[in-house]
Amino acid sequence: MKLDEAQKITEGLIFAAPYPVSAHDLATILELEPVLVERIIERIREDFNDKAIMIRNVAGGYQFVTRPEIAPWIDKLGRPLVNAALSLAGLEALAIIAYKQPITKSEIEQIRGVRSDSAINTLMERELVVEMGRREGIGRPILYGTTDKFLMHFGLKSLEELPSRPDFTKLGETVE
Amino acid sequence: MKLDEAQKITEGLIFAAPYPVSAHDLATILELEPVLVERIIERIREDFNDKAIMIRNVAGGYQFVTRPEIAPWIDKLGRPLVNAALSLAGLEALAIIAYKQPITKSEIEQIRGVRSDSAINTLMERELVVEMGRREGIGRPILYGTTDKFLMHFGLKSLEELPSRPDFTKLGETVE
Amino acid sequence: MGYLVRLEIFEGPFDLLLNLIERDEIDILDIPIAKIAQEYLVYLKQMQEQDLVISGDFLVMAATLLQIKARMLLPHNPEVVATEDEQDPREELVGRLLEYKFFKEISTLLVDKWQLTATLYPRVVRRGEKKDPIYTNLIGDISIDQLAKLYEQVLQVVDDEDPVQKIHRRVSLQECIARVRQRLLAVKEGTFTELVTVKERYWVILTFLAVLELVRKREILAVQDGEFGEIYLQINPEYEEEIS
Repeated sequence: MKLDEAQKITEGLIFAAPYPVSAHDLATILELEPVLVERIIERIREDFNDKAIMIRNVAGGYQFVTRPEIAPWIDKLGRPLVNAALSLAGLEALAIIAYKQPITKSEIEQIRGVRSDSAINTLMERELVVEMGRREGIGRPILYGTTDKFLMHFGLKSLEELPSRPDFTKLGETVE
Repeated sequence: MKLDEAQKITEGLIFAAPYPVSAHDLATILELEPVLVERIIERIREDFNDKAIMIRNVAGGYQFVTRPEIAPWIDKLGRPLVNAALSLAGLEALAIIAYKQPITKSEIEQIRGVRSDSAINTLMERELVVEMGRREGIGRPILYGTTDKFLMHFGLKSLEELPSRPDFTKLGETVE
Repeated sequence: MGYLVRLEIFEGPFDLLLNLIERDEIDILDIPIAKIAQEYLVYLKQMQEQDLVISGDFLVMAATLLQIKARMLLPHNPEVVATEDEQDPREELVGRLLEYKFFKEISTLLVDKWQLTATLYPRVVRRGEKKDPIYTNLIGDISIDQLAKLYEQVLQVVDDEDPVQKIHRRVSLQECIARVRQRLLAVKEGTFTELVTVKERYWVILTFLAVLELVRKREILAVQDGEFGEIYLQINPEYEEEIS
Protein backbone atom coordinates (compact mmCIF):
# COMPACT_ATOMS: atom_id res chain seq x y z
CA MET A 1 0.00 0.00 0.00
CA LYS A 2 1.23 3.48 -0.83
CA LEU A 3 1.68 5.98 1.96
CA ASP A 4 -0.86 8.37 0.46
CA GLU A 5 -3.45 5.65 0.28
CA ALA A 6 -2.75 4.53 3.84
CA GLN A 7 -3.08 8.12 4.97
CA LYS A 8 -6.45 8.52 3.31
CA ILE A 9 -7.77 5.31 4.81
CA THR A 10 -6.47 6.32 8.25
CA GLU A 11 -8.24 9.66 7.94
CA GLY A 12 -11.48 7.91 7.07
CA LEU A 13 -11.16 5.40 9.89
CA ILE A 14 -10.53 8.07 12.51
CA PHE A 15 -13.46 10.08 11.19
CA ALA A 16 -15.89 7.17 11.05
CA ALA A 17 -15.10 5.44 14.34
CA PRO A 18 -17.66 6.15 17.05
CA TYR A 19 -14.84 6.20 19.63
CA PRO A 20 -11.17 7.26 19.61
CA VAL A 21 -9.29 4.61 17.58
CA SER A 22 -5.95 3.44 18.87
CA ALA A 23 -2.82 3.29 16.72
CA HIS A 24 -2.88 -0.43 17.41
CA ASP A 25 -6.39 -0.86 15.95
CA LEU A 26 -5.46 1.24 12.94
CA ALA A 27 -2.30 -0.79 12.45
CA THR A 28 -4.29 -4.03 12.57
CA ILE A 29 -6.80 -2.85 9.98
CA LEU A 30 -4.14 -1.38 7.69
CA GLU A 31 -1.72 -4.24 8.29
CA LEU A 32 1.06 -1.75 8.99
CA GLU A 33 3.47 -1.20 11.87
CA PRO A 34 2.04 0.99 14.68
CA VAL A 35 5.10 3.26 14.36
CA LEU A 36 4.25 3.89 10.73
CA VAL A 37 0.63 4.58 11.68
CA GLU A 38 1.80 7.25 14.10
CA ARG A 39 3.87 8.84 11.36
CA ILE A 40 0.83 8.82 9.10
CA ILE A 41 -1.21 10.51 11.81
CA GLU A 42 1.42 13.24 12.07
CA ARG A 43 1.03 13.81 8.33
CA ILE A 44 -2.74 14.04 8.67
CA ARG A 45 -2.30 16.56 11.48
CA GLU A 46 -0.22 18.75 9.18
CA ASP A 47 -2.63 18.38 6.29
CA PHE A 48 -5.49 19.54 8.48
CA ASN A 49 -3.61 22.57 9.77
CA ASP A 50 -5.79 24.95 7.79
CA LYS A 51 -9.02 23.07 8.48
CA ALA A 52 -11.68 23.59 11.14
CA ILE A 53 -11.13 20.11 12.49
CA MET A 54 -8.06 18.56 14.01
CA ILE A 55 -6.89 15.25 15.39
CA ARG A 56 -6.88 14.86 19.14
CA ASN A 57 -5.09 12.09 21.02
CA VAL A 58 -7.39 11.04 23.84
CA ALA A 59 -8.31 7.97 25.86
CA GLY A 60 -5.65 5.92 24.13
CA GLY A 61 -6.86 6.76 20.61
CA TYR A 62 -7.28 9.38 17.93
CA GLN A 63 -10.37 11.40 17.19
CA PHE A 64 -11.35 14.36 15.00
CA VAL A 65 -12.69 17.37 16.91
CA THR A 66 -13.42 20.98 15.98
CA ARG A 67 -10.78 23.57 16.87
CA PRO A 68 -11.33 25.45 20.12
CA GLU A 69 -11.53 28.86 18.42
CA ILE A 70 -14.73 28.00 16.62
CA ALA A 71 -16.45 26.60 19.72
CA PRO A 72 -18.59 29.75 20.21
CA TRP A 73 -20.14 29.15 16.78
CA ILE A 74 -20.75 25.48 17.39
CA ASP A 75 -22.47 26.39 20.64
CA LYS A 76 -25.10 28.12 18.51
CA LEU A 77 -26.09 24.81 16.98
CA GLY A 78 -27.72 24.02 20.29
CA ARG A 79 -26.03 20.70 20.80
CA PRO A 80 -27.10 19.38 24.15
CA LEU A 81 -24.48 20.20 26.72
CA VAL A 82 -23.16 16.82 27.81
CA ASN A 83 -20.37 18.33 29.80
CA ALA A 84 -22.30 19.96 32.64
CA ALA A 85 -19.87 20.96 35.37
CA LEU A 86 -19.26 18.62 38.28
CA SER A 87 -19.54 19.63 41.91
CA LEU A 88 -16.39 20.17 43.94
CA ALA A 89 -17.20 17.05 45.93
CA GLY A 90 -17.54 15.07 42.68
CA LEU A 91 -14.24 16.41 41.37
CA GLU A 92 -12.41 15.54 44.59
CA ALA A 93 -13.77 12.01 44.59
CA LEU A 94 -12.93 11.68 40.88
CA ALA A 95 -9.35 12.86 41.42
CA ILE A 96 -8.90 10.33 44.21
CA ILE A 97 -10.40 7.47 42.20
CA ALA A 98 -8.27 8.37 39.16
CA TYR A 99 -5.07 8.00 41.18
CA LYS A 100 -5.91 5.23 43.60
CA GLN A 101 -8.08 2.90 41.55
CA PRO A 102 -9.27 0.32 42.28
CA ILE A 103 -10.43 1.93 45.51
CA THR A 104 -13.33 1.43 47.94
CA LYS A 105 -15.80 4.05 49.08
CA SER A 106 -14.49 4.05 52.64
CA GLU A 107 -10.94 4.66 51.41
CA ILE A 108 -12.18 7.64 49.41
CA GLU A 109 -14.02 8.93 52.46
CA GLN A 110 -10.93 8.59 54.60
CA ILE A 111 -8.95 10.80 52.26
CA ARG A 112 -11.69 13.37 51.82
CA GLY A 113 -12.65 13.29 55.49
CA VAL A 114 -16.38 13.24 54.61
CA ARG A 115 -19.04 10.85 53.41
CA SER A 116 -18.96 10.52 49.63
CA ASP A 117 -21.98 8.40 48.63
CA SER A 118 -23.69 11.07 46.59
CA ALA A 119 -20.44 12.21 44.96
CA ILE A 120 -19.71 8.64 43.86
CA ASN A 121 -23.28 8.13 42.65
CA THR A 122 -23.09 11.23 40.49
CA LEU A 123 -19.82 10.01 38.99
CA MET A 124 -21.38 6.64 38.23
CA GLU A 125 -24.49 8.21 36.68
CA ARG A 126 -22.28 10.21 34.38
CA GLU A 127 -20.31 7.10 33.52
CA LEU A 128 -17.04 8.65 34.63
CA VAL A 129 -16.60 5.93 37.20
CA VAL A 130 -17.62 2.25 37.29
CA GLU A 131 -17.61 -0.58 39.74
CA MET A 132 -14.60 -2.77 39.09
CA GLY A 133 -15.46 -5.75 41.22
CA ARG A 134 -15.07 -6.27 44.92
CA ARG A 135 -12.15 -6.38 47.30
CA GLU A 136 -11.53 -9.70 49.00
CA GLY A 137 -12.01 -9.64 52.73
CA ILE A 138 -14.57 -8.48 55.27
CA GLY A 139 -17.72 -7.07 53.70
CA ARG A 140 -16.23 -7.51 50.22
CA PRO A 141 -16.53 -3.76 49.52
CA ILE A 142 -17.11 -2.52 45.97
CA LEU A 143 -14.04 -1.21 44.13
CA TYR A 144 -14.30 1.84 41.89
CA GLY A 145 -12.25 2.91 38.90
CA THR A 146 -12.42 5.48 36.10
CA THR A 147 -13.76 4.87 32.58
CA ASP A 148 -12.61 5.82 29.07
CA LYS A 149 -15.34 8.43 29.18
CA PHE A 150 -13.46 10.04 32.06
CA LEU A 151 -10.36 10.31 29.89
CA MET A 152 -12.37 11.68 26.97
CA HIS A 153 -14.30 14.13 29.11
CA PHE A 154 -11.10 15.58 30.52
CA GLY A 155 -9.05 15.27 27.34
CA LEU A 156 -6.51 12.86 28.79
CA LYS A 157 -4.52 10.42 26.66
CA SER A 158 -4.25 8.04 29.58
CA LEU A 159 -4.09 8.07 33.36
CA GLU A 160 -0.31 8.52 33.08
CA GLU A 161 -0.90 12.00 31.78
CA LEU A 162 -2.00 13.11 35.25
CA PRO A 163 0.84 14.65 37.30
CA SER A 164 2.64 12.03 39.33
CA ARG A 165 1.67 11.72 42.92
CA PRO A 166 4.16 12.63 45.66
CA ASP A 167 4.91 9.70 47.90
CA PHE A 168 3.21 10.40 51.20
CA THR A 169 4.73 7.43 52.95
CA LYS A 170 8.12 9.13 52.86
CA LEU A 171 6.65 11.99 54.82
CA GLY A 172 8.25 10.87 58.06
CA GLU A 173 11.63 11.77 56.60
CA THR A 174 10.65 15.25 55.53
CA VAL A 175 8.95 16.02 58.83
CA GLU A 176 12.11 15.18 60.66
CA MET B 1 -16.44 38.41 8.46
CA LYS B 2 -13.78 37.28 6.02
CA LEU B 3 -14.62 34.52 3.60
CA ASP B 4 -11.85 32.27 4.94
CA GLU B 5 -13.15 32.63 8.46
CA ALA B 6 -16.73 31.95 7.39
CA GLN B 7 -15.52 28.88 5.53
CA LYS B 8 -13.76 27.52 8.58
CA ILE B 9 -16.77 28.06 10.81
CA THR B 10 -19.03 26.42 8.22
CA GLU B 11 -16.72 23.41 8.09
CA GLY B 12 -16.87 23.12 11.87
CA LEU B 13 -20.63 23.51 11.98
CA ILE B 14 -21.22 20.83 9.36
CA PHE B 15 -18.82 18.51 11.16
CA ALA B 16 -20.25 18.98 14.64
CA ALA B 17 -23.97 19.18 13.87
CA PRO B 18 -25.91 16.14 15.05
CA TYR B 19 -27.96 16.21 11.80
CA PRO B 20 -27.37 17.42 8.23
CA VAL B 21 -27.41 21.24 8.51
CA SER B 22 -29.32 23.18 5.88
CA ALA B 23 -27.85 26.18 4.06
CA HIS B 24 -30.62 28.17 5.70
CA ASP B 25 -29.53 27.18 9.22
CA LEU B 26 -25.90 27.88 8.39
CA ALA B 27 -26.86 31.28 6.96
CA THR B 28 -28.76 32.14 10.15
CA ILE B 29 -25.86 31.23 12.43
CA LEU B 30 -23.29 32.98 10.24
CA GLU B 31 -25.59 35.92 9.47
CA LEU B 32 -24.84 35.57 5.78
CA GLU B 33 -26.96 35.16 2.66
CA PRO B 34 -27.84 31.51 1.89
CA VAL B 35 -26.41 32.00 -1.62
CA LEU B 36 -23.08 32.93 -0.12
CA VAL B 37 -23.25 29.92 2.20
CA GLU B 38 -23.68 27.67 -0.81
CA ARG B 39 -20.64 29.23 -2.45
CA ILE B 40 -18.69 28.61 0.75
CA ILE B 41 -19.77 24.98 0.74
CA GLU B 42 -18.52 24.65 -2.83
CA ARG B 43 -15.15 25.97 -1.67
CA ILE B 44 -15.07 23.46 1.19
CA ARG B 45 -15.86 20.68 -1.28
CA GLU B 46 -12.86 21.67 -3.38
CA ASP B 47 -10.60 21.99 -0.35
CA PHE B 48 -11.51 18.48 0.72
CA ASN B 49 -10.88 16.99 -2.71
CA ASP B 50 -7.75 15.22 -1.55
CA LYS B 51 -9.22 14.19 1.82
CA ALA B 52 -10.90 10.97 2.90
CA ILE B 53 -14.03 12.83 3.87
CA MET B 54 -16.34 14.88 1.71
CA ILE B 55 -19.49 16.93 2.00
CA ARG B 56 -22.72 15.22 1.08
CA ASN B 57 -26.01 16.98 0.46
CA VAL B 58 -28.64 14.86 2.08
CA ALA B 59 -32.04 15.28 3.69
CA GLY B 60 -32.04 18.98 2.85
CA GLY B 61 -28.73 19.60 4.54
CA TYR B 62 -24.99 19.08 4.43
CA GLN B 63 -22.92 16.55 6.30
CA PHE B 64 -19.42 15.09 6.19
CA VAL B 65 -19.14 11.44 5.17
CA THR B 66 -16.24 9.21 4.22
CA ARG B 67 -15.64 8.69 0.50
CA PRO B 68 -17.20 5.57 -0.98
CA GLU B 69 -13.86 4.14 -2.16
CA ILE B 70 -12.64 3.68 1.40
CA ALA B 71 -15.88 2.06 2.57
CA PRO B 72 -14.40 -1.47 2.56
CA TRP B 73 -11.82 -0.28 5.10
CA ILE B 74 -14.34 1.50 7.27
CA ASP B 75 -16.34 -1.71 7.29
CA LYS B 76 -13.54 -3.40 9.18
CA LEU B 77 -13.99 -1.06 12.08
CA GLY B 78 -15.84 -2.55 15.01
CA ARG B 79 -18.43 -4.56 13.10
CA PRO B 80 -20.36 -6.73 15.52
CA LEU B 81 -20.21 -10.50 15.03
CA VAL B 82 -23.54 -12.30 14.66
CA ASN B 83 -23.54 -16.03 15.03
CA ALA B 84 -27.27 -16.66 14.67
CA ALA B 85 -28.23 -19.23 12.03
CA LEU B 86 -30.73 -18.49 9.31
CA SER B 87 -34.36 -19.18 10.29
CA LEU B 88 -36.50 -21.77 8.56
CA ALA B 89 -38.42 -18.92 6.93
CA GLY B 90 -35.15 -17.49 5.62
CA LEU B 91 -34.06 -20.86 4.26
CA GLU B 92 -37.39 -21.41 2.51
CA ALA B 93 -37.27 -18.01 0.88
CA LEU B 94 -33.65 -18.63 -0.12
CA ALA B 95 -34.53 -21.97 -1.70
CA ILE B 96 -37.37 -20.41 -3.67
CA ILE B 97 -35.26 -17.47 -4.82
CA ALA B 98 -32.40 -19.77 -5.79
CA TYR B 99 -34.61 -21.86 -8.09
CA LYS B 100 -37.04 -19.27 -9.39
CA GLN B 101 -34.92 -16.15 -9.77
CA PRO B 102 -35.56 -13.46 -10.79
CA ILE B 103 -38.65 -13.50 -8.61
CA THR B 104 -40.80 -10.88 -6.88
CA LYS B 105 -41.71 -10.76 -3.22
CA SER B 106 -45.36 -11.48 -3.89
CA GLU B 107 -44.45 -14.57 -5.93
CA ILE B 108 -42.33 -15.83 -3.03
CA GLU B 109 -45.20 -15.16 -0.66
CA GLN B 110 -47.60 -16.99 -2.91
CA ILE B 111 -45.42 -20.08 -2.84
CA ARG B 112 -44.74 -19.96 0.90
CA GLY B 113 -48.26 -18.95 1.82
CA VAL B 114 -46.99 -16.35 4.31
CA ARG B 115 -45.63 -12.85 4.27
CA SER B 116 -41.92 -12.93 3.64
CA ASP B 117 -40.68 -9.36 4.11
CA SER B 118 -38.51 -10.12 7.07
CA ALA B 119 -37.19 -13.34 5.55
CA ILE B 120 -36.14 -11.46 2.41
CA ASN B 121 -34.61 -8.63 4.45
CA THR B 122 -32.57 -11.11 6.44
CA LEU B 123 -31.29 -12.68 3.22
CA MET B 124 -30.38 -9.25 1.87
CA GLU B 125 -28.60 -8.30 5.09
CA ARG B 126 -26.57 -11.47 4.84
CA GLU B 127 -25.85 -10.61 1.21
CA LEU B 128 -27.20 -13.96 0.03
CA VAL B 129 -29.81 -12.21 -2.06
CA VAL B 130 -29.89 -8.89 -3.94
CA GLU B 131 -32.35 -6.80 -5.86
CA MET B 132 -31.92 -7.51 -9.57
CA GLY B 133 -34.00 -4.71 -11.05
CA ARG B 134 -37.74 -4.49 -11.54
CA ARG B 135 -40.34 -6.42 -13.44
CA GLU B 136 -42.16 -4.49 -16.16
CA GLY B 137 -45.84 -4.00 -15.53
CA ILE B 138 -48.12 -2.83 -12.77
CA GLY B 139 -46.28 -1.54 -9.71
CA ARG B 140 -42.93 -2.51 -11.27
CA PRO B 141 -42.17 -4.91 -8.40
CA ILE B 142 -38.58 -5.53 -7.31
CA LEU B 143 -36.98 -8.74 -8.55
CA TYR B 144 -34.73 -10.78 -6.27
CA GLY B 145 -31.91 -13.14 -7.10
CA THR B 146 -29.04 -14.90 -5.35
CA THR B 147 -25.51 -13.49 -5.07
CA ASP B 148 -22.01 -14.80 -5.68
CA LYS B 149 -21.77 -15.13 -1.93
CA PHE B 150 -24.63 -17.62 -2.08
CA LEU B 151 -22.82 -19.68 -4.72
CA MET B 152 -19.55 -19.51 -2.80
CA HIS B 153 -21.15 -20.62 0.41
CA PHE B 154 -22.66 -23.73 -1.18
CA GLY B 155 -19.57 -24.36 -3.24
CA LEU B 156 -21.41 -23.91 -6.54
CA LYS B 157 -19.73 -22.64 -9.69
CA SER B 158 -22.99 -21.37 -11.09
CA LEU B 159 -26.73 -21.69 -10.63
CA GLU B 160 -26.75 -24.56 -13.16
CA GLU B 161 -25.11 -26.67 -10.47
CA LEU B 162 -28.20 -26.47 -8.26
CA PRO B 163 -29.60 -29.99 -7.78
CA SER B 164 -32.24 -30.47 -10.45
CA ARG B 165 -35.82 -31.00 -9.44
CA PRO B 166 -37.00 -34.42 -10.53
CA ASP B 167 -40.63 -33.40 -10.21
CA PHE B 168 -40.40 -30.75 -12.90
CA THR B 169 -40.56 -33.36 -15.58
CA LYS B 170 -42.94 -35.56 -13.65
CA LEU B 171 -45.17 -32.63 -13.19
CA GLY B 172 -45.43 -32.25 -16.96
CA GLU B 173 -46.31 -35.93 -17.36
CA THR B 174 -49.03 -35.93 -14.77
CA VAL B 175 -50.57 -32.75 -16.06
CA GLU B 176 -50.66 -34.28 -19.51
CA MET C 1 -28.83 42.52 67.40
CA GLY C 2 -26.18 40.25 66.08
CA TYR C 3 -24.75 40.50 62.62
CA LEU C 4 -24.46 37.73 60.13
CA VAL C 5 -21.13 36.72 58.75
CA ARG C 6 -21.51 34.57 55.69
CA LEU C 7 -19.54 31.46 56.34
CA GLU C 8 -17.71 29.82 53.53
CA ILE C 9 -18.91 26.30 52.99
CA PHE C 10 -16.18 23.71 53.15
CA GLU C 11 -16.18 20.26 51.62
CA GLY C 12 -15.06 18.73 54.90
CA PRO C 13 -12.75 19.12 57.88
CA PHE C 14 -9.60 18.82 55.74
CA ASP C 15 -10.90 21.49 53.40
CA LEU C 16 -11.50 23.82 56.36
CA LEU C 17 -8.17 23.08 57.97
CA LEU C 18 -6.29 23.63 54.74
CA ASN C 19 -8.08 26.91 54.26
CA LEU C 20 -7.05 28.12 57.73
CA ILE C 21 -3.44 27.08 57.09
CA GLU C 22 -3.33 28.89 53.75
CA ARG C 23 -5.04 31.96 55.12
CA ASP C 24 -2.48 32.30 57.90
CA GLU C 25 0.40 31.40 55.56
CA ILE C 26 1.48 28.60 57.83
CA ASP C 27 4.10 25.99 56.91
CA ILE C 28 2.08 22.83 56.59
CA LEU C 29 5.03 20.78 57.83
CA ASP C 30 5.22 22.77 61.06
CA ILE C 31 1.67 23.56 62.08
CA PRO C 32 1.27 25.59 65.31
CA ILE C 33 -1.35 23.15 66.50
CA ALA C 34 -2.69 25.17 69.44
CA LYS C 35 -3.38 28.19 67.22
CA ILE C 36 -4.98 26.18 64.44
CA ALA C 37 -7.11 24.17 66.86
CA GLN C 38 -8.35 27.43 68.33
CA GLU C 39 -9.30 28.85 64.93
CA TYR C 40 -10.94 25.61 63.93
CA LEU C 41 -13.13 25.65 67.04
CA VAL C 42 -14.07 29.30 66.43
CA TYR C 43 -15.28 28.38 63.00
CA LEU C 44 -17.36 25.49 64.32
CA LYS C 45 -18.86 27.83 66.89
CA GLN C 46 -19.85 30.27 64.17
CA MET C 47 -21.46 27.45 62.24
CA GLN C 48 -23.41 26.53 65.34
CA GLU C 49 -24.57 30.10 65.85
CA GLN C 50 -25.89 30.19 62.32
CA ASP C 51 -27.74 26.94 62.86
CA LEU C 52 -25.68 25.20 60.17
CA VAL C 53 -25.62 21.46 60.42
CA ILE C 54 -22.20 20.41 61.57
CA SER C 55 -21.49 16.93 60.37
CA GLY C 56 -19.81 14.42 62.63
CA ASP C 57 -16.69 14.56 60.48
CA PHE C 58 -16.01 18.13 61.61
CA LEU C 59 -16.37 17.13 65.26
CA VAL C 60 -14.04 14.16 64.89
CA MET C 61 -11.40 16.51 63.51
CA ALA C 62 -11.90 18.92 66.40
CA ALA C 63 -11.27 16.07 68.82
CA THR C 64 -8.18 14.99 66.87
CA LEU C 65 -6.75 18.51 66.96
CA LEU C 66 -7.27 18.79 70.69
CA GLN C 67 -5.69 15.42 71.26
CA ILE C 68 -2.60 16.38 69.28
CA LYS C 69 -2.41 19.66 71.16
CA ALA C 70 -2.46 17.78 74.47
CA ARG C 71 0.30 15.41 73.32
CA MET C 72 2.44 18.33 72.19
CA LEU C 73 2.14 19.86 75.66
CA LEU C 74 3.44 16.77 77.41
CA PRO C 75 6.96 17.32 78.68
CA HIS C 76 9.47 15.66 76.44
CA ASN C 77 11.80 13.15 77.88
CA PRO C 78 15.13 14.72 76.89
CA GLU C 79 16.97 11.41 76.96
CA VAL C 80 14.56 9.80 74.54
CA VAL C 81 14.67 12.74 72.18
CA ALA C 82 18.40 12.69 72.15
CA THR C 83 18.69 9.03 71.30
CA GLU C 84 15.69 8.09 69.20
CA ASP C 85 13.45 10.09 66.95
CA GLU C 86 10.24 10.26 68.85
CA GLN C 87 7.26 10.48 66.56
CA ASP C 88 5.85 13.95 66.08
CA PRO C 89 2.16 13.82 67.20
CA ARG C 90 1.28 15.94 64.15
CA GLU C 91 2.79 13.54 61.67
CA GLU C 92 -0.27 11.51 60.78
CA LEU C 93 -2.46 14.60 60.46
CA VAL C 94 0.08 16.35 58.25
CA GLY C 95 0.35 13.27 56.05
CA ARG C 96 -3.39 13.16 55.56
CA LEU C 97 -3.58 16.91 54.97
CA LEU C 98 -0.88 16.75 52.32
CA GLU C 99 -2.60 13.90 50.60
CA TYR C 100 -5.93 15.74 50.63
CA LYS C 101 -4.21 18.90 49.38
CA PHE C 102 -2.77 17.01 46.45
CA PHE C 103 -6.14 15.69 45.34
CA LYS C 104 -7.72 19.10 45.79
CA GLU C 105 -5.11 20.54 43.45
CA ILE C 106 -5.83 17.76 40.99
CA SER C 107 -9.53 18.68 41.08
CA THR C 108 -8.71 22.20 39.93
CA LEU C 109 -6.49 20.76 37.23
CA LEU C 110 -9.40 18.59 36.12
CA VAL C 111 -11.61 21.67 35.93
CA ASP C 112 -9.08 23.33 33.61
CA LYS C 113 -8.86 20.23 31.45
CA TRP C 114 -12.61 19.96 31.30
CA GLN C 115 -13.03 23.57 30.26
CA LEU C 116 -10.62 23.07 27.38
CA THR C 117 -12.25 19.81 26.32
CA ALA C 118 -15.68 21.43 26.32
CA THR C 119 -14.55 23.58 23.38
CA LEU C 120 -13.56 20.60 21.23
CA TYR C 121 -16.58 19.10 19.54
CA PRO C 122 -16.32 15.58 18.24
CA ARG C 123 -18.61 14.31 15.52
CA VAL C 124 -22.01 13.11 16.68
CA VAL C 125 -22.35 9.50 15.74
CA ARG C 126 -25.99 8.96 14.91
CA ARG C 127 -27.72 6.03 16.44
CA GLY C 128 -28.78 4.77 13.03
CA GLU C 129 -25.15 4.61 12.05
CA LYS C 130 -24.87 1.11 13.39
CA LYS C 131 -22.31 -1.11 11.79
CA ASP C 132 -23.47 -3.99 9.64
CA PRO C 133 -22.75 -7.17 11.50
CA ILE C 134 -20.39 -9.84 10.23
CA TYR C 135 -22.35 -13.09 10.03
CA THR C 136 -20.15 -15.85 11.32
CA ASN C 137 -22.85 -18.43 10.70
CA LEU C 138 -24.19 -17.38 7.34
CA ILE C 139 -26.57 -20.21 6.59
CA GLY C 140 -25.81 -22.92 9.11
CA ASP C 141 -24.70 -26.43 8.35
CA ILE C 142 -27.30 -26.88 5.67
CA SER C 143 -26.06 -28.32 2.37
CA ILE C 144 -27.29 -27.43 -1.07
CA ASP C 145 -29.08 -30.80 -1.25
CA GLN C 146 -30.93 -30.05 1.95
CA LEU C 147 -31.86 -26.67 0.55
CA ALA C 148 -33.16 -28.37 -2.61
CA LYS C 149 -35.16 -30.79 -0.49
CA LEU C 150 -36.64 -27.92 1.45
CA TYR C 151 -37.65 -26.33 -1.83
CA GLU C 152 -39.45 -29.55 -2.78
CA GLN C 153 -41.30 -29.44 0.51
CA VAL C 154 -42.42 -25.89 0.03
CA LEU C 155 -43.53 -26.53 -3.52
CA GLN C 156 -45.47 -29.58 -2.51
CA VAL C 157 -47.69 -27.43 -0.36
CA VAL C 158 -48.40 -25.24 -3.36
CA ASP C 159 -48.97 -28.16 -5.68
CA ASP C 160 -51.45 -29.57 -3.20
CA GLU C 161 -53.25 -26.36 -3.16
CA ASP C 162 -54.05 -25.49 -6.68
CA PRO C 163 -56.97 -23.07 -6.78
CA VAL C 164 -59.56 -25.71 -7.58
CA GLN C 165 -58.55 -28.16 -4.92
CA LYS C 166 -57.72 -25.60 -2.29
CA ILE C 167 -61.25 -25.36 -0.98
CA HIS C 168 -62.16 -29.01 -1.07
CA ARG C 169 -59.03 -30.95 -0.47
CA ARG C 170 -58.03 -31.23 3.12
CA VAL C 171 -54.70 -32.69 4.05
CA SER C 172 -54.98 -35.53 6.54
CA LEU C 173 -53.23 -35.49 9.90
CA GLN C 174 -50.94 -38.31 8.69
CA GLU C 175 -49.88 -36.24 5.69
CA CYS C 176 -49.31 -33.23 7.87
CA ILE C 177 -47.17 -35.23 10.30
CA ALA C 178 -45.07 -36.50 7.42
CA ARG C 179 -44.63 -32.98 6.14
CA VAL C 180 -43.61 -31.53 9.50
CA ARG C 181 -41.19 -34.42 10.03
CA GLN C 182 -39.58 -33.91 6.63
CA ARG C 183 -39.24 -30.22 7.04
CA LEU C 184 -37.62 -30.50 10.43
CA LEU C 185 -35.30 -33.21 9.14
CA ALA C 186 -34.20 -30.80 6.44
CA VAL C 187 -33.66 -27.77 8.63
CA LYS C 188 -33.01 -29.39 12.05
CA GLU C 189 -34.77 -26.64 13.98
CA GLY C 190 -37.38 -23.97 13.56
CA THR C 191 -40.41 -22.39 15.14
CA PHE C 192 -44.03 -23.40 15.07
CA THR C 193 -44.93 -20.16 13.31
CA GLU C 194 -42.55 -21.01 10.51
CA LEU C 195 -44.16 -24.41 10.08
CA VAL C 196 -47.59 -22.97 9.51
CA THR C 197 -47.19 -21.92 5.91
CA VAL C 198 -50.87 -21.23 5.40
CA LYS C 199 -52.33 -19.01 8.06
CA GLU C 200 -55.74 -20.62 8.30
CA ARG C 201 -57.36 -22.04 11.41
CA TYR C 202 -57.52 -25.53 9.88
CA TRP C 203 -53.81 -25.53 9.07
CA VAL C 204 -52.77 -24.13 12.42
CA ILE C 205 -54.74 -26.78 14.30
CA LEU C 206 -53.57 -29.57 12.03
CA THR C 207 -49.93 -28.53 12.30
CA PHE C 208 -50.26 -28.26 16.06
CA LEU C 209 -51.70 -31.77 16.27
CA ALA C 210 -48.88 -33.02 14.06
CA VAL C 211 -46.29 -31.40 16.33
CA LEU C 212 -47.93 -32.94 19.43
CA GLU C 213 -47.86 -36.36 17.82
CA LEU C 214 -44.20 -36.03 16.82
CA VAL C 215 -43.27 -34.85 20.31
CA ARG C 216 -45.13 -37.82 21.76
CA LYS C 217 -43.20 -40.17 19.49
CA ARG C 218 -40.02 -38.40 20.60
CA GLU C 219 -39.08 -37.60 17.02
CA ILE C 220 -38.91 -33.91 17.77
CA LEU C 221 -38.25 -31.74 20.81
CA ALA C 222 -40.32 -28.67 21.61
CA VAL C 223 -39.81 -25.75 23.98
CA GLN C 224 -42.26 -22.91 24.49
CA ASP C 225 -41.47 -19.34 25.58
CA GLY C 226 -44.09 -19.31 28.30
CA GLU C 227 -47.85 -19.07 27.78
CA PHE C 228 -48.80 -18.09 24.19
CA GLY C 229 -45.09 -17.81 23.45
CA GLU C 230 -43.34 -19.06 20.35
CA ILE C 231 -42.80 -22.82 20.24
CA TYR C 232 -39.27 -23.78 19.26
CA LEU C 233 -38.93 -27.12 17.57
CA GLN C 234 -35.92 -29.26 17.00
CA ILE C 235 -35.43 -32.66 15.50
CA ASN C 236 -34.56 -35.10 18.27
CA PRO C 237 -30.90 -36.03 17.67
CA GLU C 238 -31.63 -39.58 18.92
CA TYR C 239 -34.39 -40.00 16.37
CA GLU C 240 -32.20 -38.62 13.66
CA GLU C 241 -29.48 -41.09 14.52
CA GLU C 242 -31.99 -43.92 14.58
CA ILE C 243 -33.23 -43.32 11.06
CA SER C 244 -29.91 -42.52 9.45
